Order: sequence, then C-alpha cells, then structure tokens
Amino acid sequence: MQGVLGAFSHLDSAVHAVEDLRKSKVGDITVFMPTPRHEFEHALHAPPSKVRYFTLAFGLAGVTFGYWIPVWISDYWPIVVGGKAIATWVPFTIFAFEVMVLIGGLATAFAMFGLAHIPRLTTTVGYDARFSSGHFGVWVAADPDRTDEAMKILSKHGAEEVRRER
Amino acid sequence: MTKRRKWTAIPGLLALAAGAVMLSAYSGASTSQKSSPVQPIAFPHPVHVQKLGMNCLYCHNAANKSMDPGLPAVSTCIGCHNLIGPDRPASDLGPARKSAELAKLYKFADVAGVGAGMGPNAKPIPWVRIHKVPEYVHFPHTRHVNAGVTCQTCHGQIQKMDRVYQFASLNMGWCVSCHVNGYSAKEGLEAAGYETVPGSTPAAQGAATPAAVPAADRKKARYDCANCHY
Amino acid sequence: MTAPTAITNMTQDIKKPGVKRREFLKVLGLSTTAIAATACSEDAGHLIPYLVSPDQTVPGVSTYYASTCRECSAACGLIVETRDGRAIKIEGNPDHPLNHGALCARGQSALQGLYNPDRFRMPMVNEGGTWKAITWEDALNRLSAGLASAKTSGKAGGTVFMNQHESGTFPRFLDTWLGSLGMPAHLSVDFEADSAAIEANQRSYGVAWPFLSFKDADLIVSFSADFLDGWGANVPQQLDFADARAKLGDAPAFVYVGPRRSLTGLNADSWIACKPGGELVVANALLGKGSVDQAVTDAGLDPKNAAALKKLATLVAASKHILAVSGVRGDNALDVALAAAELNKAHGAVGTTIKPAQPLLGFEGIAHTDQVLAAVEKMRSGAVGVAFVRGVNPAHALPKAANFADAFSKVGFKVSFTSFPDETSELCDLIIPDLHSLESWGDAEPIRGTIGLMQPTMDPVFKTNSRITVMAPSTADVLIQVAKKDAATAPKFPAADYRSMLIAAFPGGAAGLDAALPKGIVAGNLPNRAPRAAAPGKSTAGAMGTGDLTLITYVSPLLGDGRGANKPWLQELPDPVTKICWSTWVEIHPETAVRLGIDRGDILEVKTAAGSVKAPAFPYLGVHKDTIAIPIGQGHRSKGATPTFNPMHQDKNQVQWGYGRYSRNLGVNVLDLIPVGTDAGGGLILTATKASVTKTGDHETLPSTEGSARQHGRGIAQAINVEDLNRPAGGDEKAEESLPGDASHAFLPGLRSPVAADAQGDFGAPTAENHGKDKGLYDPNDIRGMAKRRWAMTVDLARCTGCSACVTACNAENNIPTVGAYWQNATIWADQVPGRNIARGREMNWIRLERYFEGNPDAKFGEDFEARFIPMMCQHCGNAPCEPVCPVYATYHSPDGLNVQVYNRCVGTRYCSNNCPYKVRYFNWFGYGEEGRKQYAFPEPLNWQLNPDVTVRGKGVMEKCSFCVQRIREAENRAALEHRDVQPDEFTVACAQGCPSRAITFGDAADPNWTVAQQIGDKRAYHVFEELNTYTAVVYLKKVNHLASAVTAPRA
Amino acid sequence: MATSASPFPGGQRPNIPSAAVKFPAIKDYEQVDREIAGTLGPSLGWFAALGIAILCLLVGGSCWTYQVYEGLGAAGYQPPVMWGVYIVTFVFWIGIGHAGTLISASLYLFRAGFRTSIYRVSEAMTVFAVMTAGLFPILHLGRPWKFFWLIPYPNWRLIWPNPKSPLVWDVFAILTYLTISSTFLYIGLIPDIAILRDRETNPMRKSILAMLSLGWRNSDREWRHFTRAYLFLAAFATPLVLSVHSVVSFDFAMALTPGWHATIFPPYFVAGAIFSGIGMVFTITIPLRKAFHLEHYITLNDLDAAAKLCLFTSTVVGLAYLTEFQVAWMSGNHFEQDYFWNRVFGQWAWAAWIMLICNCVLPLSLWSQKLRRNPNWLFILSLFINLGMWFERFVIVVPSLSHEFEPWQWGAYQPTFVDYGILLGSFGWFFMWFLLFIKQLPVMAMAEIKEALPPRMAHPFDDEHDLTAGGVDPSYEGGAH
Repeated sequence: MQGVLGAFSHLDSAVHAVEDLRKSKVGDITVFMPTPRHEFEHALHAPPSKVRYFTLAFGLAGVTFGYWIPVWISDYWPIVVGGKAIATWVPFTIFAFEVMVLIGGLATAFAMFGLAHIPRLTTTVGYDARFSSGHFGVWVAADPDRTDEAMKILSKHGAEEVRRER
Repeated sequence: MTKRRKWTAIPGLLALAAGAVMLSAYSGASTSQKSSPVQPIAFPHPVHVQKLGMNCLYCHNAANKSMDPGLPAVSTCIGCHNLIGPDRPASDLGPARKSAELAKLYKFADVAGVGAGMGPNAKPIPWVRIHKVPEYVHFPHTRHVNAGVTCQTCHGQIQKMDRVYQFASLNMGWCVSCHVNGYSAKEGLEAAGYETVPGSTPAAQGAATPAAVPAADRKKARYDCANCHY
Repeated sequence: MTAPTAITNMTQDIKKPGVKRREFLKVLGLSTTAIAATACSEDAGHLIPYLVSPDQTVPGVSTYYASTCRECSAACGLIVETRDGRAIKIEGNPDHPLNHGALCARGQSALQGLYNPDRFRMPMVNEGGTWKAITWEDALNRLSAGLASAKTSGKAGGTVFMNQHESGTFPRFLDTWLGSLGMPAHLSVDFEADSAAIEANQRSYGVAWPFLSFKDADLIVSFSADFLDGWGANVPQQLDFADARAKLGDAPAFVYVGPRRSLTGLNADSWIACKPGGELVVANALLGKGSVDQAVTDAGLDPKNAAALKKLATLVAASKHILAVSGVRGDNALDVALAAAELNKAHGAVGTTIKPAQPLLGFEGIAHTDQVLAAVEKMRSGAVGVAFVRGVNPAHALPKAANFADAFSKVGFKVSFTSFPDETSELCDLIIPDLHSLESWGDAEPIRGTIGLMQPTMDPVFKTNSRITVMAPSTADVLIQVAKKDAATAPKFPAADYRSMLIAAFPGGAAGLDAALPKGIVAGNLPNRAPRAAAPGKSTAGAMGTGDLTLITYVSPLLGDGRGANKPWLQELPDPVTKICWSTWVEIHPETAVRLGIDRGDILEVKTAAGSVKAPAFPYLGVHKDTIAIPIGQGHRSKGATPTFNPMHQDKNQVQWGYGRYSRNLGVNVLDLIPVGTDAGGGLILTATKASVTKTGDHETLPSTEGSARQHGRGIAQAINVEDLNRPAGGDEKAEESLPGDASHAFLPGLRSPVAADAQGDFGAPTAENHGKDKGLYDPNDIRGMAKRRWAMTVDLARCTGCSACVTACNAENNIPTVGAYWQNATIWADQVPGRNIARGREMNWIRLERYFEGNPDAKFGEDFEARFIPMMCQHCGNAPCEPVCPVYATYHSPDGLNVQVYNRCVGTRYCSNNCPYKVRYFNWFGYGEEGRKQYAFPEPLNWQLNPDVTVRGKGVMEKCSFCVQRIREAENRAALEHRDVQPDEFTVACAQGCPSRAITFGDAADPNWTVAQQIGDKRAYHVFEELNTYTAVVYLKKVNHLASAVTAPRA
Repeated sequence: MATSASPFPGGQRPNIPSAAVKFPAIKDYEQVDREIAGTLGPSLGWFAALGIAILCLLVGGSCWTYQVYEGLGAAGYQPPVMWGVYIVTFVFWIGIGHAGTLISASLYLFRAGFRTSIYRVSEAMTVFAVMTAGLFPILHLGRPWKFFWLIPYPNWRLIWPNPKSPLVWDVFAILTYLTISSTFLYIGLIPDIAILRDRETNPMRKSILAMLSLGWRNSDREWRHFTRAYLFLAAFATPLVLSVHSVVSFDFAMALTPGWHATIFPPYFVAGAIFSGIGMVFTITIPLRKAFHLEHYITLNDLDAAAKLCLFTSTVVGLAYLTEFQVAWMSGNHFEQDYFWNRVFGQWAWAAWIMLICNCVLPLSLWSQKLRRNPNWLFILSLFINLGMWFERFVIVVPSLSHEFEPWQWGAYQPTFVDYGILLGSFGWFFMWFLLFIKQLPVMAMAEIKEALPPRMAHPFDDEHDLTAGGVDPSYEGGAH
C-alpha cells in the first residue's frame, strides 16, 4: 500500500486538510494524533465504535454463566449446609455479577483490539514518531496518479512536511 | 498479515493448555494404578482360585466380617502345604517339577520337610502391600462383601492374575461413581467369572443381599462424606 | 486411620494350654498413625501376617477383656477393648457390682500408665551412682544375693516392704513370701486413704468402709468429705449420688461443711464455710452439744452464714435417714469422724444409708501413715537391711520434713518393683520393674461376696529376652523365681508361676477360672486379710507453726497423691474446680486477695514452719477467707540434674527420672510445707498448718481453660428450684435462669427431622417444597434410609457432678492430642513452659466442662454461691452456622443429622470456628498428630493406644466432637452384617459410656424407642442459645436446686 | 470567563490553575513527554528504596516459611480469636486498592478534572494492593498448599467448593477485580508506552516497548475504539469496586458473631475502603510529586479536591461507627451490647480509640482550606489515616471474636513476631512492585494530560470551527512560535 503522509504541528490546519482531502476523495484518510481530538472525528465523519455490542453480548453471557456455575455445583453433589436450600439463588447473584464483569470487561478489551486492528507488529508504513509526541499526521492512501493532488492539498494547509511513502 | 496471526495464536495456546489441565484432572490419574510389585513368594492365585476353586474367604477370612479382609497366617498355608511340598508330582496341574516358591514357603515357615510342622524359627512372610486407600478413608470390606459385591469388582480378575496388580485407580471419583450409579450384580458376577444365568444370582453364590435394598438392577450406596471420612 | 491387617506374630511355645489366648498378642510393627494430610499415592508398605492365626479375634475387630482397676483402692471392674493385640480403651464393667459400668478419669487413664513412654524397659542397677540396664537373670541373681546377705547379716527381721495398697491374693502371697525369708509382713500403703475415717468406721460400724447409699438418704451432710474427689470409693459414690439427685423432687438436700469447697462442695446445695477444724463445733451443734449460735462464732463462720447453719440444724432435726460423712484431715479428724457417725446413728442411717453389711473390702488393711513414718525412723536407725518398694512413692508422698531420702539411704539394699522412674526408685540400688496391671494376673475383692479378676489384656508392652517365662515377669513371678532359687524356700512355692498359683487356689481351678474370666467377676470370698494395726488414738500434731493464714492441702481429684502426674491425659484434664492444668496453684479467697493486693496469676511465696514454695495465685470464692489451699500431686523432681526434655533428639533408653517427662519439674510439691504430724486415726495432718503469703512480684498466665466464670445472664447452664419443678408453665417462655414450670419445646420438631430447617415453618422456607431437602440421601424415603435418623444427645445437669471423666473418655476414643507439655509450643522465640498452649486457649478436648458461678457477684465471704457444671461439646445444630461458611464443604450436615467435619478436606480457614456460637471447634495449631515433630502428642508407645477407627488429625485442620461417628458406623456395619436395623440403645458414645453419673444419653431422637427420644420431651429440657435458632441436637435438662433459700437467687 | 487575564509580573506563570486552565505551567505536548518521560531514569535513592522494600519482603517470606513448617501456631492466634493480623491486613490492602479504581474509573465517569494527574499512580496502586491482599487469604490457611481447593476446577474427586461460602465469593470477587483493574491499567498505558517506544533509542528496549504497545499508532481508528472501550471498562470497574468490598464485608456480615452480624457492613466497608485508599494515594503521590518535580501536574487544586473527598469519606466512616453503637444500643440484644461495651470501654479500648482518633478526629482538620492545600500536613495526616484504617479492621476482627456468645470461651489476642514479620513483608512486596513500576512506566497518563492541554493553533479563533474545546485559555497565545 502506498500513499502520502503529511505532518502538521497545528491542530486546525490538520483538520482543514482532512476536510479538503475528504472533499477531493483522493483516498482513505488516516489521522495520527498524540491525544484523542474529536475535531478529527467530526472532520472524518467517523461512525461510532462497535465495541458496545461486544460489551453487551458478553456481559449478558457472563450473567448467565455466573448463575449457572454455583447452581450446577450445588446440584451436582447435593449437600445441605446450615439448613439452607441446596441451590440458593440469592447469594449466587454475586457470582452472576462478578462473572459478568469479568467476561464483559475482557470482551470489551479484546473487541477494542480487534476493531482497532491491534496488536500489530509494524508501525513503519505511514507513521512517524512525531505523531506520538506533538504533531498531527494525515495519511492518504492515494493511487500513484493522485498523489500529487494529495500532496498539494496537504502542503496548502501548511503541513510541516509532506512525503510519499510505499 | 501473517505476522498478525502470530499474535492471535497465543490465546489459542492458552486454551490448549487449559484443556490439557482439565483432561489430566478428569483422567483420574493414580500413580499406583497397575502397579504390580514382586512378592517374596510368587503366589499363584489362578492355581488356587481357578484350578482348585478355593473360596477367597478361605484365606482372606475376615473380608466378610471386618474392615480388614484379613491375610492368611503362615500356618494356614502350611495347613495344606505340609502335605504338598516343593516336589510336585505330575498332575492335572502340570508335569512333575520342583517348586521353588514352595521351597521358599518352607524356609519362611521353618518346615523341615513334608509332614513336619512349623519350626520354632518360623518367620512371617513380608507380603508387599498393593491395594491401599489413604488412612483417612475407612473402607469396610464387610459392608461390600455382604452387599454381594464380588472381590473382582474392585480387585480385578484376581483369579486370572499370575502376579497381582492394582486393578482400579482407588481414587475418590472411582469410589463415588459406583456409590452413586450403583453396583450391578450382573457385571460383578461376570467379572468374577460366573456366567450370568438364572441361579447364579448373588444369593445363590452365598453372598447376602441386605433386606433394606430391594432387588433393583443396580445397588446404589450412600455418598455421604462421613460414610468413609471420619 | 485404617488399621493394617493385624501385624502380629507368635511367641515361642504355642502348646502351653490356657495361656495361648493372649500369647499371640505381640505386636511387631505398628500401624502408622494416619495423618489427615497424608497424600493418596504413597508407598503402601508391607503386610505382615500372623504365623498362627489367633482364635477369638478377627483383624480389625475389637476384642474385649474384663479386668480390675488398680488406680485406686476401690478396685472397680474394667472392660478393656483390644484391637490387633493392643489395649486401646478402658471402660467400666457393666456387670460389676461396684461401678456398674462407670469409670472415673483416673481409671480410664490407666492406659497411659500401660503405654507410658517413660516406663522402665529393663531391670536396672545403680552402680556407684550410675544406672545401667541389666538382664532379668542378672537382676534375679542380684536380688537373691541381696536377700542372702540380709539373712547372714541377721537384719532380715528389719526388712521393710512398702507395697501400693491393693486387695486380693497378692498381699497374702507377699506376706507368705516375706515370712518364708523370716521377714515381717509388708506395709500396705495408700497415701490417699483417710485414716481417720477408716478408724471411725472400724469403731462405729466394724468395717473399714461401709457402702454409702446416697439414694436412700433424705439429707446429706459432708464434713469436708470429698466423696466426689476421690475420697473413698469415688465411682460408686458418684454413681449413687447422681442416682439420688436424679430423684429430683424427692432427692436429698446436700449441705457441705468445710473450709474449702471442693468439687463435692460445689455439688452441695449449701456451703457452711467453717475454719479448718471448725467442723467439730458444727457437728457437735448438730448433735445438740452446744448451741448453733455459739457454733457460728467458734467454727469461724461469717455471720451471714448463720442462717444456713440454722437451716441445716432444722433439716438434721427433721431427718429420718441422714447420711453424714467426715473427711476432715486436721488434728481433730477422728473426733469429727466419730461425731458424724454419731449423727448417722442418731438419725437412722445405719442399715439404710450406711451399709456395713456390704463393706468395700478395698479399704481393709491399709497401713496408716504413722506406721509408715515409724518404718522410716527404723530405716534411719540403720536397723533395716533390705527395703522394698512397689508402686508406692514415699519420697514424694511423705512430707519433706519426714526426710525420707536420708533415712532410706541408711538401708543396705534397696529394691524397687515400681515400673516408673519416680523419686523413690531413683534412691534404690536395684529396679525390677513390675508389669502393669493390664499385663498381669491378679484378683481383688472389691465388695464382700464378689471376687474381681485381673487378666493380661495384652503381651507386655516392653518385651524382654527373658528366659524365665515367655513374658516379662510380674513382681509376683519374680518373687516366686527367687524363692525357687533357694532350697529352703523353694518347697513353699510349688506353683510354676503366680498365674498357676491363682488357678490352683481358684474355686474350680483352671476350668472355673476360664469360666469366670469373660465376666471378670465371680461370686465368692477371698480369705480375710490381717486386720489393720491399731490407730495411735491420739494426734501427734507438733507445733503447726505461725502465720495469719491456715494452709489447706488436699489430694488432687485427678493426680491423687501424685501417682497420676505422669499421664498426659490427667495433666491436660482441667481440675474440676479451678479448671487449671499442668501446674500447681494457690487458692485464696478474693476478699483476702484484695486485702493483700494479689491478682490472679501473681506468683506467691507460701511460707510455713516446714518450708516455703512458690506458686501462682488463683482467687477462688470457695475457700475460707483465713485459709489458702494447695493441691497435692505435682512437684515431681529428680534428685540428679535434669536436662530439659527435647523430644526431637532424645535417647529412647535414657531414663526420665522425676517420674517421667510429663510430670518432672511441674508445679511444686506442697508437702514440702507440711510438718510431720498425724491425727488420732494415724493419718497425716493436712489442714492445720499455719502459713504466711508474700508476693514475689512475678506473674504468670494460669494455664486455665476458664474464660469468664460468670454466665452474664446468658442461660447456658440453667437450673430450676425444686419448688418450681411442678409449677405450670409460666407465660414467659424465653430461656431464662431458673425459669419455673415447663420449658419451651419449640425445638422439638427440629430433633425429629435430620434437616432441622423444615421444622422452622415459615422461616424454613428454603428447605420447604423442592428446595433440596428432599434431594438424594436427604429424602426420608430414600432406600439408603439415612434421613430416617437424627442422632441426638441429652445431658441431665441434675446428675452431672462436673467430674470430667467424659473428657478423658473422649480423649481416649477420639485420639485427641494433649498439647500442654512445655515442648509442644512453637520453636523460635516461643516460651517453653508447661501449659503454654492451654493458657493461649489452644486446648483440644472435644468436650469440656464449663463451671459457672451464680450468686455472690461481688465475691463477699460468707455470702453463699452456686456452681453450675455443664458439659459443652459440638451441638450438632440442625441449622449449623459453621457449615455454610466453609468454602470447601469440609463441614456439612449429614442426612442422619450429624454435623460432620471432614478432616482431609479441611484447608484450615477456621471460619467455622469463628461462626460457632458454642465455640466447640478445635484447631491443630501444630502437628500434634504428626510423628517426628516436637509437638507430637503420642510418642511411642503412647501411639499404641490410638483408636484405629479414628483419623489422627494433622496440622492445620479443624476438628471437633463427631458424636463418635465411628461408633455409629460400627453399629450400622454390625447391623448390616446381621441383616437387621440398628436397635434402640444398641450402642452409645464414649462420653455417655464413661460418665460415672450417667448424665449423658445418646441416641436417635427421631425414633421414639430410643431413651433419648423420650428424654428430650422432659419438662426440664432446654437448648443452649435457643434464640439463635440453631436447632441443636444436644438437649440439656436443667439442674435442680434444693434449699433455694440458702443459695443467693441466681439472677444475672 | 477568564479569571487570571492580567499578565503576571516577571512573565513567570503562577501555579494557580483556573477552572478553564488545568495546567498553566505546561506549554505544549512536547513538554509533557520531556518532563514525564524524564522521570524514568533510575536514581540512587530509588535503588536504596527498592533494596529496603526487598529486604522487608525477605523478612516476611522467611517468617511465612517458618509458619508453614511449624504450623499456624507459630502465629499469635489465641482461640476463640481464630482470625488475626492476616485477615486484618487482607482487608486493609483490599481497601487501599479500591480508592485507586474509584479515582481512575468513577471519577472518569464523573469527568472530575483532578483525576487526570493522579489516576495512573492510584491505578497502579490498586493492582499492586490487590496483588498484596490476594496473598493473605492463602497464607492465613492452616494448609496453604491446598488453597486451590477454593477454586472450582474439575477434579477426579468429583467435588467442588461450597458456593454458599463468603470465602468462595471472595475468590471470585478478588480474581475478577485483579483481572479487570490490571486490564484497565494496561489499556490506559498503551498510548503512553507508544510514546516511550517512539522516544526510545536503545533497540532492545525499543522492541520490548513496541511489543508492549501492541503496535499502537495513535491513528484515529485506534483512538475511536480506545476511548469507547476505556469508557465501558470504567463503567464496569465502578460497580465492581462497590461489589468487591461488599463481598469482603460479607465475610463478616454473614457470620453470627456479635460485632460482625450487621447489615451496614457493605456501605461501611466501601466508605472505609475509599477513605483508606485516598490516604494511601496521599502517602504515595505527595513524595512522588516532590521527588519527580511534578508539582505543576499534581497541582494544589488536585490535592485540595482529593482532600475534600477524604474528609467526606471520613465523616461517612464516622457515621458508620456511630450507627453500629446505636444499633447495638437499641437492639436490646445483650450479646451485641456486651460486645460493644467491651470494645470501647473494656479490653479493647486502646485499639478502638486509636481508630476513632485517626479516622474521625484528625481528618476534621481538612475543613480548613489552608491545611487542605498544605502537602506536608496531608502527608502526615495520610500516615495517621493508614494506621487508623488498619486498626479499624483490627477492631472489627479481633475484639468481636474474643468476646462472643460463650463467656467460658472469652479470650485475648497477642500477635507474635511471625504476624508482624508477614505484615512487614506485605509492605515490602507492595512497594517493591510500585517502585519497579514508577521507573519503568510513566507515572502519569501523558496522552490524557495532553488531552487537557490546548493544542497548537494556526488560527486560534476560527469562526468556522470552535476549536477552543478542551479549554484554551484566551489569555494564552497558542503556538510556541
């Protein structure tokens, strides 16, 4: 994959660049930012994250499993303790809750990994160390014939550096 | 792309490991199972039980009335063997031969020769123990024998073992599953070598059936902890 | 632990008839004591078969032998349970006319004498101050030589033989033997015996000890006679006293007159606290000699006590069948005893409550102490050539002032037949250890018309390669062998050994004996023994010194005159009154303590004319305010240097002088304080010495099991006044102190069902319909039928005297370790003092006796108070708080109603104990049950006694009363073997079996045919902490108080 | 809206943040990286501290080895006091842990500004505290080598733990808590590790950091899912805190024991946990901000806000104490009444009063703003709070057990050197991990601090887009050039 990378030190200029790039549809845009700035989300018209669905689904699975464990255990070898019922659902709610949090929480984390395509081994293509400290980066996956256009737009908005990458 | 798969392989490996642990946990692994140590005298159960048709209780005489099955006293061996000496004539048990094992027995029992009684320097035979449950488990042989459980159910087909080995795992799961699912007289008798035809029910074989238990197919037993652990 | 197949083999000649039965009982190796923590897969070891399989016994099944107890003079009947050739438990012989199956703690502890690790293993000789073990032949030769030289030196006539008093044939045999050598008859010594009482009995009833029938009395008056603490025949007296109290409404009132309220005193309804010796004044007043008001002052009573004395006077006046007994040990002892006898005669006692017709012959022929003292002086004079001691320990049991050691050293040749390394043996030249009574033949005549037999229940514990007999010889056999060596004496002893001698003498010979042995008793009489020497008739009380306090020394109810001190069970058993163990203490009245600024545990120095000792103080309501009381029994010392005992590296054969590892250097010997003086009955004067007390400034935490001595109104030990017994139910149904009328029986349904919660109605909702109660084994209709039963127990507090015999019974049955020895604490930076673990509340006894005081809240002298004893063991709750909190199901409720503890599942969170309202769970802080640890509680051969049916617990697990589940299973197995159900009252648990008061009843509460099922309905029945809704399986029956007026109303 | 519009003499920026400007002393993103990443190099003092921590750990370790060999009797248990220092310390550390999650998660949900600078420290504190607490249930066992029997795993015995036991609830609660809080910590760390990775020159370390950062690239997609996931985790963690300490309190509340058997325990314990945790946060952050010269990150405002929370929880705890007494007093249950009397005026008065003074009296000083903004005082106070909260647990555990239903079994309690040694060891264990952490990973969430900073702007006032979101101080001309 190849494209053009522009590094900005100013937030607003980077945002404007992104907007123009979207208008001109040169290619998919990826923005690198040291800290989450929702301006880019507006500019990119990014859809809301899908993590929520995983959280919900696995949370519910957790509750069910959490009730099932103690009930199954108590029923597997019925032993009366303290004159209580064999399977007492009230205290078992604790298991339900804990297992829900456990499974739901882990699912959320892994869903995030999946959706964000991490872990990934390589960060080199279209990335620059500056983007983690102070600069904003805009990466356009442009076809060779349109790279010039992309570079023009980037530099027009005052990118400190614009470079081609493959 | 291929690189990414590397990372995702790790959870797979973890799952595998977990599976292995569970498997080993469920396998009922018992370090002593199948162990069959060398005995001071290679006592041939097949000859005594299968060929001569001796009852287990002849030697293990407490099995039906005590926790302990009882071990034959040396005098019990000599009872027969002061007539049946090391020099074996040809018989339906085999050709004429000299039995080294019986020689050993005579040595232990300090028997001068055929017909002579036990001498003053008789020593007990140090049999190597094979079947042992932990000390905190109380296993009453009497209850099982009197319930008609054949020895072979737990000890395996002793009558066929030239050298006795630990047949069952003797671990708790093994005990409990029989207590919960019940003992099948049919299987037990088959193991004992009785062909299961009418007339070879436990009762007919002289084993008692507690009145408390109706003639059900499988005899279920208590699985209460304090039944064995106290 | 499952006992491995009997690991026994055969001794030499198996032909010898008659003896055969017990000869095989020789144990090669021992079943390794099981640890709950041991792993499953381990080296299974070897199986060693019999050479010749014994008749009568089945491996793994107990055999029972009848025998006779030798722990005190009474000679109760025993049933000894043996398993695979080892005696593992002693119980009373139910057919015995004396103890009817009951047995005291001391009797049950005989086992630890038998298996005592410090018993002599071989004969020993003292050569120039160093001891060395010798062969039996050598020993016998040396003995003969000694006798010969004594003869030649012409000193034979001066020989002294001190024998631990016993009844039966042996004493006569001994005298014949001595006679044959031209030696005088032996001294039959029992330092515990009350000479004055015996003398008085002789004079008034013509017998040494008539049978005392408390049942038939309408009033019991005791002048310092501690008939529940070992005074006289302890067990029969206690049994009879309990039967008397069990008559509830018709039961006799019991008044105790004396300076110290002993266990007996605490069982009295009223205490008249006179000064030592003041009993005489009181007795005379009751006889009408002198006015009651005068008596109040003369007897040193507190004015507040006057009412009680007046009340007593009226009671005595009204009494038809009084029972007055005197156990005074002061200089006027005999006078009081005679006065008491006079009271009896005056109030129709003789024949009804006092039965001279059936005398306890165990007390005939006891030498009185001044005879012993005379013998000692004879030794000092050098007139004694040979001296023998057997079982008796004068070096410890005589006052230091008598200076026994010095006198003894003047004797040319000193032989000990004692089997323990006690102080006297240490002074001897030659030790030829006797067999234990459980290893030897013998007989006794406990009560006229009955002969009790003694038979070996097992082979001698310590084998010898002796060629004399097949076993190590008993002293009797040794004497016979020696006699046979000498041509002159040989003809007098034709019999091969003592056993055949008995057979020969026995009516019906061998056959008769074999017929009688199984029961252990046979009708008949032994020839009367020589009557006791006449008492001096006047007291030789020297100057009893000066001091503001009077010292009362008393025989310990557990350790006796000190002979019990080497048995860990008795050391660990808290004293019934003070609840202190493993030490000596000084009882002092709280008022006096406050006056002298003494706190509980302050080390006091007690000085008398005779000497001084240091011991911690124990403020006790029950002593006269001008006295201090110290028990006899502790303070065993070795004359040599005694290295502190270290179990980790200890040479098995090193002799533990000072009466063994368990008693050496424990507490003090109070007899160091007593001057030599005897009363008119010839008994040592114990309660007349003047003493002064000073604080040393040191302090120690008393090794006591007592937390708070008051109930704080929590209604644990409840009582009811006799007047209220038949009052109709009051409106107030709460469990309260002395709640009149009928008790609430709200708990009864819980006892009918294995799972109590379904008795709770609405509260029991969880276990109601299909909530699991009906699951599997819990289903009453389940074919395995466990849920049919609900094991339960009742404890009748009207019978319970607090004697604590049940504790020892439980220890013996359930392999409970003793934890008080000083080496049983941690290793690093942990103080190694006796009873440290007890002081930290780490005692292990599954059943404990709580002793609560009621009334007299601010401990004023003269104000009466009441003591309540209550045995507290696991209550086996239907709704047990301990169960649901265990994370691993190590404790749970079994379908037959037991609260089960599974040792091998326990991980030791101890949460169950936190949650137990009764605090009856005990934790293995150290590896008490793990061989090879310094805290190991069963050093070889004590571990031979371990019950093979009960797991020995390892460190880190919780344990508690199991309702003797092993006995339940045994009964079920037996029933199954015989194809029947367990029959009502077919078996019982250890504590119930051992209880000398028959206060405990065990059984199936769900089956109305069991006694317990009837008793739980009793109107005195109540549950401890019923308000906690635990639905316990233990039901207590309220104590009944007579003379409520005399006792301060027990209200908290 | 601006409060401090007028320029300050000397151009020196006063460290007095306003609602709008959180970190006035921080000019740009690079400064954040420079200063925070700059704290990472190990120093001599750090090695010394680590050494001491490990030494303490060794002491505790050897004490425990001895105890395992000898048996629990080596510790100071005196029946009926069957639980002692170990359970006390267990609850103590669990409590410490909770404030961490509360600050990082709950305050995140509430968007509390003062969270940003202290949450990383407290989050780490949580994880290590729970790691420490988790040890105690095991080493207080009679047979610790059997601890795994409390975990439901398939086995050939066919037996399982008892799900009705609060101790099994503990196992689930604590394992869940440990997993979730460490996940939470790690997720939050990823972007910062990426920063370190990009700054790192040493290839070895770089590759390690690269792995730990999972190849994080700060791309818009990553950030989008990251922020969501982080929110949900926070939403899970917050109730988890409450549940876990409620479960811990059930260990006591579910029992019959007078002094334990109370329904107010869950809220009471949670409040106590937060209180003690904030105490520990002070104990840790105040020296930290001094040592690392981070005063302009952990500003006085943050301390002030935290101190208010501390004061609040202290009063809640105080109320809980009073409620206990009032319940006992009005219950008419003489077991309870006897117990509480014995606790406060009897046998255990000394412990009870240490607790009351440290937890209820001293924190009242925080009513004064002067003291709230005085780091030294906060530090001293925090030490007292830690002490007081340890004694709170002591007072709950020991006196209750020593004075239960059965007067005959009333007792005392005297810990031995083993108890103290293991207590010391737990501190060693905790601080060992913490010290290792602060020199390997950033003690503050750089990415998040940047979020609170105004970004560089080419045209600060853009009418098309309001880019002042994130609180740009108008008085501050964006851009360093």
